[in-house]
Formats: sequence, structure tokens, C-alpha cells
Amino acid sequence: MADGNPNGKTPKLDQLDKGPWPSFVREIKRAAEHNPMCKDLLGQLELSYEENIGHWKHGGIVGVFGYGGGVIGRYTDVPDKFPEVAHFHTMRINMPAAWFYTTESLRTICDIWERHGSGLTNMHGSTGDIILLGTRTEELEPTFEELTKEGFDLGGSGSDVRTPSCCVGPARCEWACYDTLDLCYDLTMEFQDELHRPAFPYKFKFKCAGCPNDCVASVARADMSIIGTWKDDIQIDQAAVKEYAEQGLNIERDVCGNCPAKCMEWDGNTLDIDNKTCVRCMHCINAMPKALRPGKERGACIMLGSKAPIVEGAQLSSVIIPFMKMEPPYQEIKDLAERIWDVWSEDGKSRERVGEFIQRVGMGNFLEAIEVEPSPYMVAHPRENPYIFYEEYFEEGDEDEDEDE
Amino acid sequence: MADGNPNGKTPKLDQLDKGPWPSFVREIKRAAEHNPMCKDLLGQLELSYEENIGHWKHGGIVGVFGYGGGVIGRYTDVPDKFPEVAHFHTMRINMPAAWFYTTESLRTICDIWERHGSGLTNMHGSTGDIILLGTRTEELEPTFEELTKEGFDLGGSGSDVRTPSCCVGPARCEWACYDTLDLCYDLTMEFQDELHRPAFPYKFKFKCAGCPNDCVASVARADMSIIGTWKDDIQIDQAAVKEYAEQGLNIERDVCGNCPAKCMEWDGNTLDIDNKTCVRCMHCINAMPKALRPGKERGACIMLGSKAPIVEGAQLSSVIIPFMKMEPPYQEIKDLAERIWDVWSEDGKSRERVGEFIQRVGMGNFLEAIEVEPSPYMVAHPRENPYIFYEEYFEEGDEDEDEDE
Amino acid sequence: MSPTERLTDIGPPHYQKHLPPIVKENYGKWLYHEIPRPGVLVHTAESGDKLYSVRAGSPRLMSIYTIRDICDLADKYCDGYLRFTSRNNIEFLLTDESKINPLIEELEKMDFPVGGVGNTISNIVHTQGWIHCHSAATDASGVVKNVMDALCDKFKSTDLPGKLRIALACCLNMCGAVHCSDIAILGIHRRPPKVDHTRVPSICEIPTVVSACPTAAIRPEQVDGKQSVSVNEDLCMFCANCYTVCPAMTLNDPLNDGVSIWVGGKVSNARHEPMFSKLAVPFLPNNPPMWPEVVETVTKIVEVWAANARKYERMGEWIERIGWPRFFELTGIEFQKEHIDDFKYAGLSFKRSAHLRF
Amino acid sequence: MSPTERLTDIGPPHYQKHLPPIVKENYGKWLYHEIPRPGVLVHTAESGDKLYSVRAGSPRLMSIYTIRDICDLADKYCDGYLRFTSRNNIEFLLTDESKINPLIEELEKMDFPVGGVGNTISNIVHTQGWIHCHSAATDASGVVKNVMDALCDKFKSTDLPGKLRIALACCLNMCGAVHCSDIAILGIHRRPPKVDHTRVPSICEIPTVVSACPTAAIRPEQVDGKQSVSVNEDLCMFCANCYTVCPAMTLNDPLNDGVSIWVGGKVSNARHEPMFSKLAVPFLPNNPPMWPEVVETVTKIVEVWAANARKYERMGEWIERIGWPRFFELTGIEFQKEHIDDFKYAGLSFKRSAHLRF
Ligand code: SRM
Ligand code: SRM
Ligand code: SRM
Ligand code: SRM
Ligand code: SF4
Ligand code: SF4
Ligand code: SF4
Ligand code: SF4
Ligand code: SF4
Ligand code: SF4
Ligand code: SF4
Ligand code: SF4
Repeated sequence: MADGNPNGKTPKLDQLDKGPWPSFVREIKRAAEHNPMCKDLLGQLELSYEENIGHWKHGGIVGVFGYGGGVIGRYTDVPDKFPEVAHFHTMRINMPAAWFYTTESLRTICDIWERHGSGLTNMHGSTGDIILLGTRTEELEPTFEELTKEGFDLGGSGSDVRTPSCCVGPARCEWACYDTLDLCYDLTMEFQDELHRPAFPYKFKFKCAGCPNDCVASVARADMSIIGTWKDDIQIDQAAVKEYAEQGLNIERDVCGNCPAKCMEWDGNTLDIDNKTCVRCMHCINAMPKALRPGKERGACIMLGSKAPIVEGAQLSSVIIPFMKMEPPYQEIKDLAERIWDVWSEDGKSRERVGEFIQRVGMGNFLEAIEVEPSPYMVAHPRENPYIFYEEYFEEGDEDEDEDE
Repeated sequence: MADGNPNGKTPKLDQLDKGPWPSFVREIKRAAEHNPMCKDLLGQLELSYEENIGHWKHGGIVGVFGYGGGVIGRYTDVPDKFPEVAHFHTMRINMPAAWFYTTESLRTICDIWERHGSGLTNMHGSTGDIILLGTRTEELEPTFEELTKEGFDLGGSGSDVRTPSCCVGPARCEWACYDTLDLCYDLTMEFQDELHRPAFPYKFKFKCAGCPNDCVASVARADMSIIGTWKDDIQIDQAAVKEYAEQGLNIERDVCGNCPAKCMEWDGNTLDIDNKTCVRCMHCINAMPKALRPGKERGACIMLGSKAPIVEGAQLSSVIIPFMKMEPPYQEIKDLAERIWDVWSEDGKSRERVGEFIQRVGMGNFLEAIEVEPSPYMVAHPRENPYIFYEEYFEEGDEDEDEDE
Repeated sequence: MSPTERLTDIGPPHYQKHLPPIVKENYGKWLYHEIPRPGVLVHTAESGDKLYSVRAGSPRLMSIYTIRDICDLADKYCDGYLRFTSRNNIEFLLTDESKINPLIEELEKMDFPVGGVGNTISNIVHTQGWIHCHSAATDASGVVKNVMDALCDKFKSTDLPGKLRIALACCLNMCGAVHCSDIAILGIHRRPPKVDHTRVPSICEIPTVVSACPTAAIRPEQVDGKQSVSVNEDLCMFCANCYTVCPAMTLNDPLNDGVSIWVGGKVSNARHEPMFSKLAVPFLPNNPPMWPEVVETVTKIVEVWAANARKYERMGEWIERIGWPRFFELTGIEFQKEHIDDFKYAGLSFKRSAHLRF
Repeated sequence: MSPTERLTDIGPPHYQKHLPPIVKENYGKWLYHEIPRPGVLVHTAESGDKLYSVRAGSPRLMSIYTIRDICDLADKYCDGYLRFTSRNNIEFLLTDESKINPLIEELEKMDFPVGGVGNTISNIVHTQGWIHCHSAATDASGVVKNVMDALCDKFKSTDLPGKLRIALACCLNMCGAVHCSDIAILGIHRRPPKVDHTRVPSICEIPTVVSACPTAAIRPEQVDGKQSVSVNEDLCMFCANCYTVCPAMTLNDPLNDGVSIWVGGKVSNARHEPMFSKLAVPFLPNNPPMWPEVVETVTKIVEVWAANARKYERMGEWIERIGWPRFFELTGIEFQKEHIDDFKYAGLSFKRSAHLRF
């Protein structure tokens, strides 16, 4: 075989076959025992390690019939050396909400992938999909057919709704302020067409976190971040608070001292929280899960626009609806999403994420277009510059009347 | 006379001739008893109050021989109605440092202005000058001649060094970390040519504050803000601290609780300050002037670039030299200013303030040009975006050598 | 005469010529200060010397006749020395404590309020307005007079939570550097420049005008044969920078010029780092001579702050603690589209966290 | 066959099909959780039921054979249920406390480290790298393997000041969304795109390419008769957005591609609002298979933080308290020109106050 691995040797990669952390090299080697694709993948990777450069060509468009997304085409740029990875496409399979599995369904996926692909996977991709790593174009359709028969479907890719994801929420967390799994599943089902058939200026991601701890990092990587929160007072079990104190937790310093709102007081006996000032950051609850709980009037804060830096610089999502009740059929949030898509699809430039779009047209104009009233909750602070596009003014003659638009 | 004041009446302005706060209308009326210019000024102002619009034409360039600044030309746009203010130029007179006066020198200025101008002044203009408000072109030169004979000179205007100003500092403040009056005077004298003969892309302002309280608002409105600070520990008189406590000051809440660095501890007996963490904000010293004082190793922090919003948005000055000793002849700061002017005059666009210039060319490049080493003190935090203009890279062949520039 | 015979570049008089003896003797040797009564500071020096400063409010616009009256007072009580502050107040510098009260009595007889010291409202830094500037969207002195009339008692007191600094600028050039004030009063235009095509060609440099516009709203245009410019009104946010470089593009408009109110700025480093002021009220009408809408709004904001802020909390620090939603709720000011930034850094002012107060 | 016969748009399986009975029964009724030992969570429900979660580290890139092994374990200990976490760890869900230790022993025999729970270092969120992406400036899996080998003991412990989240992205597209991580490892290019003029005309849309460049470095250009583009190298900051839209403009460069290190980001709202990561080290070489420079730098930063941060303090919160000058001093990292922002919002990252720590 080629330089990079004379007679299949991979001296560089072999060094990663040891060490305390589970080795991806061992995984590839293990699959290579059954699948020649993986043998060539190893070889090509060894070559990359020798030359300090990747050997994949810029992806071509491949996919399954009737879908615009879900498959990432990939071809080696050294097919002569590694013919088995001439095609090495990945399929994105929409995972079950919060990544819960029966071993049965997992085995089913393994069996399908053993028949049609490399046998390698990512559990999971950054967006949350099951990534089936490496197959040939002609295998895509058969794989898809078997997967759908078993109840699995493809995830998103390209300029469509991307596979929504959610935190473990009510399934295993005491702090979930709404049903993250159910919302995630519901949105995914409601927007199947938008997910499989790219029709937007660019990708659109939903991520559902049950509380402000944001265990799916929604604020950093979702065009729509749905973060659970509450409106009323934090529930306090004073006795349990005392217990924490007795067990040696320094409540004054470590809890109150870290409260960003400086709204807590601990006199050694009772913990007092000024809930009007509390910013619902979760810290005190995190520190004393047995004593404190989010309030009872629960819902979610809807935020828009986070994304990676390409091309205007990274963005965090920002508040668009400070508090929304989250109950089936989730009509309010679905309507909001569709109003946003209408405006964005109409006026957004190609490859302009919704967050970038808002910056370009201006939040005020955007709000008018999606029919949401401006609110001080949407800003960290009002504008600092005096460059205001005043729209109202008087015409000659109407001094005494109201202003025109 | 004209509408606006039929037979010299000013019914609108008259309403401002009362009230607890000293009245500028009364001042103009008082001067109007001696000077017809002021009568017409009143008339024109009454007209403005009737019509909701000013009546001054866009300034023309007038001045004294050999100077490019110090005079703001002004002409009425209703000369037929108010011929006496056909010309109404102002002269900016460089005030003594920190605005200290002998009554003798003040009276001298009043006498000169009585002979040559309207008799109206601003004590003082926003930049700090004495503003002699309103005279005719032909009076400029004679006024200037008399002023210089009495030891006064014009201030700046246009694209030159503007009249430097300073806080009262060591003259009457216990916190001055350097001699603000002396530096202000020294810089003003050193840069007389730059002050009187505009040769820059735009204006350049110096403001000298003796400590971080910044009583001349230098951080907001000076191209070079010179703010006193100290390097060593805050001086504490523990007994005096106790006295404040006994007199009822809540040291824990009001002093320690407001410390931005959270670096103070008060156990009821002694006040402990972690000086490595202290950010020298002045608060604790402000709160207990009898007990705390800035450290002994004193100097100033040099900051660059603040300005009003026109046209890229307002800017605050930012740190360029975190700590510089401030002693005569102040050579280091003078050299710094001149290096900055060289670079800015060379590459700055017309009407581009130094702060805007730095933004456009990039702080890193600017630092190289003025020969100042980058320091983490210059940033609130390092860059968040990955858009780095790498300048160093390897050429084929020098894998093993150092990187090229 | 020729420049050589003229005195030039002599600079200002040396400050030492103007320092009272007690200051010269204790220069840089002050130990601490106290505030014995509103408007008065006592500075004690290492030598034990005490300097009494009595601060009086000033209209800033003063006739030479009034200045002479002030000089008379300084001669009588301060051996002929006085100073002005960076906020245009007058400071009488006394060495004889017993003279303080007589001086204050005389000042008040002359209608000079004594105060502005300590945790109080000081004088309003302001600009020219209709008194002297071509660019003004509102008057300066008139608005200031009305607001200070309303707040004069607070100038004389010292019982506010912290210092409150008000500044006024009559146009976006912001000569008052109002952009970092607890409360800023800013004159604003609301209509695009009216281009006088007959004058543009002769008195303006087209390229300069075009490049002066931050939003690229200005394009060169041929108007009946002559080179002039056209303004895309949708892109104009009324900054008047074009007018500054081209007198033939005036924005002044009696119907639509007015005043905006900004809050929460500061420049000192005490506690919180310096902050810009933020938009509170986008537009209030010019309503001379009393500007009642402006006076009412400013007074309301001051009172809400005074009633709710903690000790030492400047306006901006207080709002940061309670949050902007609560600020608008307490002041009764309506939050509008205009409050949301849409200029260069817009996104950074959005609420980019779930830190919410309900 | 025709699409009608095919199953499409069926979406993912309903989550309830995959929830273990104890979760179904106590769904939304959990009361609190505890961490009995590293890598283990106990959640107690209102019903009194207890759910034990054992978390094991995963390489993320897994063969179906290993997945089957994991299924065997889940069948044996968890009645056939398991889940993965948002950071790609494997969670075994037990109802029988006594099975915890045996499970952990088996896992460790199979070389799966148990940990990542509580105040610890969890798995590294990462991306494809040389395994599957054309855009990669470094490998992902290899770097991650080396760094986790070095930090594995910290994954297994719970005695760090707070959570520490590391993420890796192999190019500026940042699929790992590393921009808000305590420590981010980011693959970077340092040379402009090499334009293949023979292919640009045929496979790229010139207007798209030109508009793809954030710094307007790309201009249309005629190259021997054909429409192509030229790049102004001085304006290029190597973002590779042009390459994403035009395969004929590759930036991959074995000599100059490498890794940058970023610190201090977070996404949770706990205490401090979410923060972006900031540049710590502009460039480290690609040095496979071990990437020693990267491992050393990351380890050093982790150790300095672990030794100096207060309880609950995430990396960014700690640095905010001690200040950036001290961070660079403690880590021994050199502060360079590259650290100072010069992109859009540059000025806002400058130190705009005199709050200084010496
Ligand atoms: C597979 C995955 C990385 C992984 O190893 O997990 C991935 C892989 C690619 N991403 Fe991504 N992105 C993946 C999650 C993300 C995320 C994280 C997330 O979704 O939470 C981000 C950051 C969040 C965001 O959306 O901004 C992300 C931001 C990008 C971007 C930049 C988009 C932007 O607006 O800034 C690009 C560039 C593009 O879209 O052209 C991109 C483009 C790509 C492409 C398609 C390369 C390209 O330029 O066409 C990569 C294909 C690699 C390959 O050959 O397999 N990928 N990409 C992730 C999807 C797996 C899944 O479906 O679960
Ligand atoms: C007189 C004064 C206001 C006052 O009543 O006190 C003043 C008056 C004018 N300023 Fe100013 N500025 C005055 C202090 C300031 C300050 C405050 C300061 O210096 O501390 C600022 C904000 C700080 C700064 O420099 O950014 C200031 C920022 C401006 C600007 C905006 C400059 C910028 O870069 O943003 C302009 C517009 C221009 O320069 O073309 C301007 C322009 C003007 C002009 C010359 C009008 C013009 O467009 O040509 C005004 C002449 C008014 C007149 O007819 O008398 N003035 N100007 C102040 C000077 C008095 C003195 O010398 O003591
Ligand atoms: C006289 C003056 C300096 C001058 O050269 O003229 C001055 C003098 C003093 N200032 Fe100041 N400050 C003066 C303008 C300022 C300014 C600038 C401004 O207002 O435009 C500031 C920045 C304001 C801001 O942040 O927006 C200023 C922020 C301070 C502070 C910080 C207050 C705070 O909490 O933010 C202190 C400390 C304090 O008051 O405890 C201070 C403290 C002082 C002390 C106590 C210093 C001392 O020990 O002598 C002086 C008397 C304070 C007082 O008046 O209450 N001085 N001081 C200025 C009087 C202006 C006036 O007439 O009201
Ligand atoms: C299992 C998982 C959710 C899931 O659906 O998979 C999860 C589960 C829990 N998180 Fe989380 N978090 C999970 C990812 C996250 C993420 C997202 C990420 O890391 O990409 C974050 C945001 C991290 C950040 O800010 O950058 C996150 C920030 C938190 C926090 C806030 C920590 C902080 O101080 O900032 C808490 C509260 C705490 O730990 O006290 C928390 C608390 C918890 C609790 C204690 C919630 C509960 O009561 O059950 C869970 C166990 C915590 C633990 O593992 O120590 N979880 N948690 C995720 C495990 C990832 C892993 O394998 O390590
Ligand atoms: S985001 Fe909140 S609800 Fe969801 S898993 Fe994390 S802590 Fe629990
Ligand atoms: S949730 Fe956060 S802000 Fe609210 S009280 Fe607890 S620590 Fe303070
Ligand atoms: S800036 Fe500092 S030194 Fe100067 S007067 Fe104010 S408090 Fe005193
Ligand atoms: S000067 Fe400011 S930061 Fe330093 S100890 Fe005093 S209050 Fe704290
Ligand atoms: S703020 Fe505007 S209007 Fe007022 S003086 Fe300055 S330039 Fe003139
Ligand atoms: S006012 Fe400002 S925005 Fe409007 S045209 Fe003139 S320069 Fe442009
Ligand atoms: S980060 Fe870049 S190189 Fe890595 S997978 Fe995403 S697009 Fe590809
Ligand atoms: S790499 Fe980025 S900056 Fe450089 S040419 Fe391409 S798009 Fe422009």
C-alpha cells in the first residue's frame, strides 16, 4: 500500500491505541477487522498524521430520494491509495429525545449499519444526531429504507430545520421547568417537512433546556433557544437549608456570596430571598438541591439567534419572549417560529442566519415584522448611541394633532 | 423692532428672569444695559423661543493673525432684524490650570472685554476655556493684543491640541496621585505651537485627573486621559476606620459590600484589604477619607481615545500605559504624545479622532507604530472572535527554524 | 504690525500666580476633607491648616458685571482668590471659618444658591444652544435654567443616595460630553437634511459630504446641471454630521427638533467602571420658555432614583441592580422600538442570557 | 419504487418508547439528586424511588461492535435501557443500588473510565477533523484522545472548584460550538486561500465567493481570459468562508495550520451570565500523533485554575476576579498583539476604565 502505511502499518496511530481514555483508533481497528473501508480510513488517517493535512475532498451533494438533507457526501482525494474510501458519506439519524435508548433499538441500528456501512458511528454528533460514519452512494437508499422500517428517520443538514435536541429534563432532573422531551419531539414532528426539505436562507436550530443551567448549551448554538424558567418565588425548605449549613456548607460565602443579584440573606437560621430581584440564575438551587426548588409558575424564556462565528462573529441567543407557558400543543411557539421563518425566508440573504438577519434589519423592525411588542426584557440595556431612526414626525399644519407615522 | 420683540419686549424670556436658579436672562439683560449687542442677542433669542429654531449661520473662519484657532466665527441669519449681532464671534481664552483666579486677573479680563466685546462670558466652556461671548471681526486682533499683554493667550479650536484641563488636584485634594496642575500647565506650554496652529487630522484633547475619581471626566472626553493611581498598598489608619464604624458607618455593607473587587474584609476590628486584587476604584477611600489614603508609589494611568458620538459612536478612553511616573519634565508622556501624533497625522483621515483611528488600523498595529509593547492591561479581555491576522508563518524549508515575520 | 512684534504662544498664566497662600503652603499636603454643611468643604492639611471652600451655583453665562460682583465678594472674604469647578460652579476659598456664614448670606441675597457638594445634584454641564450655535436642536441655557429651578433644593441638600450629574448638549456633537452622565438631556433632529442645491455646489466639497455620512445615505447627484447631493431618507438617522461639513444641508426643523433623555452614565471609577448613558425617552418637544415636559421627566427620574437607590448607588448602578424592566415600570416611561439599539454594536446590547427578574 | 410507497417524514421514534419504567413512573416528579461517588448520580423522586445513573466516558467515535458490548452491559445491569449525554458520555440507568459497583468494575475492565459528574472535567465535545471533514485545520479525535489521557484522573474526580468544559473544533466553522467553553481548542489556518484558477470558473459562483468574504479581501479577476478571483492577502484573516462556498480556494496548509487555545467561556446562567471564550494562545503547531504542545498548555491552564479558583468559580469567573494580567502571569503565557481584538467590536474589548490591579 501507499506511504503513510507501508503494508498497512500505522505506527503513528498505534501510539493512540493506549492510554487511559478510550481510543478511537482502537474503535477503527476493531471495525477494520470486519470492514475494508475502515482499513483504508486508518491508512488515510495515518497519512494525514504524517503530512499534517486532511485528505477529504470538498463534499458533493448526495442524499436519499425526496430529501434535501440528512446526508453529508464525502470522497477521498487519494482514491488510488485508499480506494475503499472513495465514497465515505455520513448519514445523520434523528436520535430519540434526550438520547434515551432501548438496547434493542441500538442493536437494530448497529445491524443495519453493519450491512450497509463502515460500522463506525458517532454517538452523537454535535447537533445531537446519531452519525453513521462512512458509506457509498448506492447504499444510502437501502439504508434509509431499512431505518424507516425500524422507525428511524434522517436528521437535518443544509439550509433546513436541524435536528432539535433537548436536555434530559423531566425524565431525570428535578429542575425541569417544562417538558423538554415532549416539546423537542413535538417540534420535530410538526416541522418534518422543514427538516427534510431545505427551504430557508440557512440552517435553523432548536434546542430545549429545562432550566437556566442550559445543559444543552442552547444559548450558544441554537437559532431558537428555549430555556425553562419560573415567574413566582423559589421554593424554600428552611429546615433543609439548615441541614446544609450543619453539614458544613458556608451559605453566607458560597451561596449568598455568589448570588449575581445579591438578593439573598442568611442569618444562620433562615434564608431570605428577594424574589423580585432574583435573576433566576439557578446557583442557590444548584448548591442546595434538597432545600431549594424553582417556583411553581413555570414556563420558558424564548431566545433567538446564537451561532458560530462564521461570518459576522459568534452570537449568543437573546431574549425575544421573556416568559411563555409551555404546554401541548405548543401552538404559541410554533406560530412564533413560523412568523420568524416567513420574515427571514422573505428578506434573509443566502447563508444569513436568523441572528445575523436581526442584526442587519434591526431588532425593532424585526419585531414589527413578526408582530411582537418591544420589551425591556429584550435588552441588557437601551441604546447608548443617539443614532435613532425616528419614524414619527409632525407635518406642517398638524402641530396640535398627533404625530404621523 | 422685529416680531419676536415688538419694541424690545421679550415676554417669553422674561419668564426665565425669576426662579431660584441664577438666570442667564438676567445676565444678558444686565449686559444689555451697557451694550447694544446684548439687546439684539436678547431679541434674537426671543425670536428663537417663538419659532423653536436657532438663528445663527454656520460659522465662518475668522481669527487672529498667525493662529489657526481660538476664535469661533458666528453671524446672525436675521441681520436686518438684529444688526448688532451681525458679527457675534467668541474667543476662547486659555484658563489658568484648575480654574484658580486672583480677582485682579479676572477684573482685567472683564475690563478688556468691556472695551472690545459684548460683556458676556461663559465661565467656563466645556473644554475649560474662558469663553468671551460675542464680538466683531475687527475687534479680535485688538482684544488679543491686550490679553497677551496681560499674560493671557487664546485656547484651541479646530484640528489642533485643545486647551488641556485638570482637576483641582494637589491644590486642594488629599487624593492627588500626581501634580495635575503642573502637568496641565507644562503640556500646555510645551505644545503651544500644536495648540495654536491646527496641523492634525482633527482635534486632540488632554485632560488630567489626579485619581480614579476623575473629576474632569477625562475618561469620557479626552483623546489622552491621564488618571492618577498608585501601585502599592492603600494606606490604612485602623483606628480611624473604627471611628467611622462607631459613628455609625456600616462598613461591611456600605464599604466592603460596594467594593467591585470584593477584596475587603471587616471583622469589626480591623479592615483587611487584598491589595493584589484591589482595582484602585477609590470607593473605600471616598467613603472613609480620614482612614484610608492611596498608596505611596504614585503615578498615572494613560488612556487614549474618548470622544463624543460623531461619527462612529461615542468612545471611552482605554488603557495604553497602565502606570507611568509623573514627574517633571514629563518627558515620557510628551514623547508618547508626539509618537502618537506622528502616526496619526501620517495615516489618519480628515476628521478622524485618534480613538477612531486606532479602531480602524487595529490596536496591535497602532502599538507597533508608536513603539509600545502589547500588555494585558490594555484589554478588558482578549479577543473573542477567531479572526486573527496572523503575521508569522513557515515557508517551505524552514520547518525546523523559527517562524518568519 | 508684523507678528514678530506681537506676543504669541505665551500660553496661560502660571497657575501659581493664582493660588491663595494657604494652597501654596499646603500644596499636595492635604490630609482629608469634611462637609460641615451643604455647599461647604473643609480640607485639613498635614500642617493642621484648614481651608474652607464655599461652592455657589452659577448660570455659566455671566456678564462681566456679575463677575465683578463675585470678585468683590472674593476680595471681602477670600483675600482676593477664588476658583471655578469643572462643573462651572464658583468656589470661594476661605481661611477664616467665621466668615463662612456671612459669605453664604451675602451670596443668597445675590441669588447665588450655595450647594453642589457631596451626595447631591450639582450644576448642569451644558453648551451654547440658541445663544451661539448654528447646530442647536434645542436651547441650552433655557432648558438648564428650568431644570435647575426645579431641582435647586436638591442642589442645596446632601441627602441623596450618591452624586447625580446632569448634562445637556444641544445637538449630537455633544459638546457637553453628556454621553456619560447620570441624566443627559440631548437635543435631537428627526428629519433629514434639506439640501439647498443652489448652494451645495459652491460652498461644499461633495466627496467630503458623501464620506461624512456614517450610514452612507448621501450620494452625489446632478441637479439641473450642477454637482450636488441627494439623501436617501430611509438611511438617515439625523446625526447632522453632513451639516457640520456642509452649511447647505441644514437639519434644523422647528416642528420636529426636540429633546431626548438618557440615564445611567458615569465617569468616575468609584465602585462601577465608567458607563455610557442609555436612552430613557426618545423624544420630548421643544416647548420654550419652560420646557415643562423635560422638567417633569427629569424630576420624575430623579425622584424615583432618590427614593429607591441604596447609599452610594449612582443612577446606573441602581438600574443595574433592579434591572431595566423595573426602571421603566417605576418611572412610568414607555419602552419603545427606539430604545433597542440598531447601530453598529446593536447585538451586544441585547439580553444575551436568561437572567430575568419577574 | 416510487416515493409514495416509501416511508418518509416519520421523524424519530417517540421518546417514551425508550424510557425505562422508573423514569416513566417518576417523570417530572424528581425531588433532588446526590453524588454518592465519582461518576454516579442518585435521583430521588417524590415517590421515594431512586434512580442511579453511572456515567462512563466515551470516545464518541464508536464501532457497532463496541456499541453492542455496551448494550450487553445495559441488558445485564439496566434492564436494557441506557442513554447518552449532551457531552457524549454514556449513562447506565440502574434501579438496584447493589449493581453499581459490579457495573463500574466491568466498565473499567473494558477501559471505560467512570466519572464526569459534578465539579469535574467532562468529556470533550468535538468534531470530525481528519476523520471526515474537508475543512479541518487539525484532527479532532487525536487531539481529544491526548488531552483526555492527560486529564483522565480529573474526569474521575469531583474535587475541582467547579465544572470545567472543554470543547474542540477543527476549523472556524466551530461545529463544536467551542465559543462558549471553559477551554476551547480551535483548529486554525494561517495562510490565505490558494486560488485554483483552472477550477474556480467551472465550480464556483464568483459573486457568492466575493460576498462570502467578511473583510472584502476577494475581488473578481480575469485570469487568462477566464473569470476568476484574486485575494488581497493583507485583508485575509483565514476564516475559510470562501473555501466553504468554493472548493477551488483551499486554505489547508500542512506547514501553517495548527491549533489555538481559548478560555473562560460558559453557557449556563448559574451565577455569571453566559460568556464567550477568549483567546489564550494564538498558535500551537499540529504535532501528531501526540500534540504535546497542546496537551501541555491545556493541562497547565487547568492546573492553575484548579489551584487558584474559589469554590463554584468557573474558569471565566475566576479570571474575571483576578484579572487578565494575572492570568497571563500565572499561566506563563505570553500576551501578544494577536490577543487584542481588531475585528468589528474591537474597541469594546479595550480596557475602558482605570480599574487596575498591580
Ligand atoms: C457532524 C458535525 C460535527 C460533528 O462531528 O459532530 C458537523 C459537521 C459539519 N459542519 Fe457543522 N457540524 C455539526 C454541528 C455543528 C454545530 C453544533 C450544533 O449544531 O449544536 C455548529 C455550531 C452551531 C451553529 O449552528 O452555529 C456547526 C456549525 C457549522 C458551520 C457554521 C455555521 C454558521 O452559521 O456559523 C458550518 C459552515 C456551513 O454551514 O457552511 C458547518 C458545516 C459543517 C460541514 C457540513 C462542513 C461544510 O462546510 O460543509 C461539516 C461536515 C463534516 C463531515 O464531513 O462530516 N457547521 N455545526 C455536527 C453535526 C452532527 C449532527 O447532526 O449531530
Ligand atoms: C463652546 C463649546 C460648548 C460650550 O458651550 O462650552 C463647544 C462648541 C462647539 N463645538 Fe464642541 N464645544 C465645546 C466642547 C466640546 C466637548 C467637551 C470637551 O471638550 O470636554 C466635546 C465632546 C468631547 C469630544 O471632543 O469628543 C465637543 C465635541 C464637539 C464635536 C464632536 C467631535 C467629535 O469628534 O465627536 C463637534 C463637531 C466638530 O468638531 O465638527 C464640535 C463642534 C463645536 C462647534 C465648533 C460647532 C461646529 O460644528 O463647528 C461649536 C461652536 C459653538 C459656538 O458657536 O460657540 N464639538 N465639544 C465647548 C468649547 C469651549 C471651550 O473651549 O472650553
Ligand atoms: C471641585 C471638583 C474638581 C475640580 O477641579 O473642579 C471636585 C472635587 C471633589 N471631588 Fe469630584 N469634583 C469635581 C467634579 C467631579 C466629576 C466630574 C463631573 O462631575 O463632571 C466627577 C465624575 C462624576 C461622574 O462619575 O460622572 C467627580 C467624581 C467624584 C467622586 C466619585 C463619585 C462617585 O461615587 O462616583 C468623588 C468621591 C466622593 O464623592 O466620595 C469625588 C470627590 C471629590 C472631593 C471630595 C475630592 C476631595 O477630597 O477634595 C472634592 C469635593 C467633592 C464634592 O464636591 O462633593 N469626586 N467629581 C469638581 C466639582 C464639580 C462641581 O462643581 O460639582
Ligand atoms: C446529563 C446532562 C444533561 C443531558 O441531557 O445530557 C446534565 C445533567 C445535569 N446537569 Fe448539567 N448536564 C449536562 C450538560 C450540561 C451543560 C452542557 C455542556 O456541558 O455542554 C452545561 C452548561 C455548561 C456550561 O455552562 O458551559 C451544564 C450546566 C450545569 C450546571 C451549571 C454549572 C455551573 O456552575 O455553571 C449545573 C448545576 C450544577 O452542576 O450544580 C448542572 C446540573 C446538572 C444536574 C445536577 C441536573 C440534575 O439535577 O440532574 C445533572 C447532573 C450534573 C452533573 O453531571 O454533574 N448542569 N450541564 C449533561 C451531561 C453532560 C456530560 O456528560 O458531562
Ligand atoms: S437544563 Fe436544567 S432541567 Fe435540564 S438537565 Fe440541566 S439542570 Fe436539569
Ligand atoms: S437563583 Fe441566582 S439570583 Fe436568584 S437567588 Fe438564587 S443565586 Fe440569587
Ligand atoms: S480627581 Fe481625584 S485628585 Fe482630582 S480632585 Fe478629584 S478626587 Fe481629587
Ligand atoms: S479601592 Fe475600590 S477596589 Fe480597592 S479595596 Fe477600595 S473599594 Fe475595593
Ligand atoms: S452641542 Fe451641538 S449645538 Fe450645542 S454647542 Fe455643541 S455643536 Fe453647538
Ligand atoms: S444627518 Fe447624518 S445620517 Fe443623515 S444624511 Fe446627514 S450625515 Fe447622513
Ligand atoms: S469544525 Fe470545521 S473541520 Fe470540523 S467538522 Fe466542522 S466544518 Fe468540519
Ligand atoms: S479566508 Fe476568509 S478572509 Fe480570507 S479570503 Fe477567504 S473569506 Fe476572505
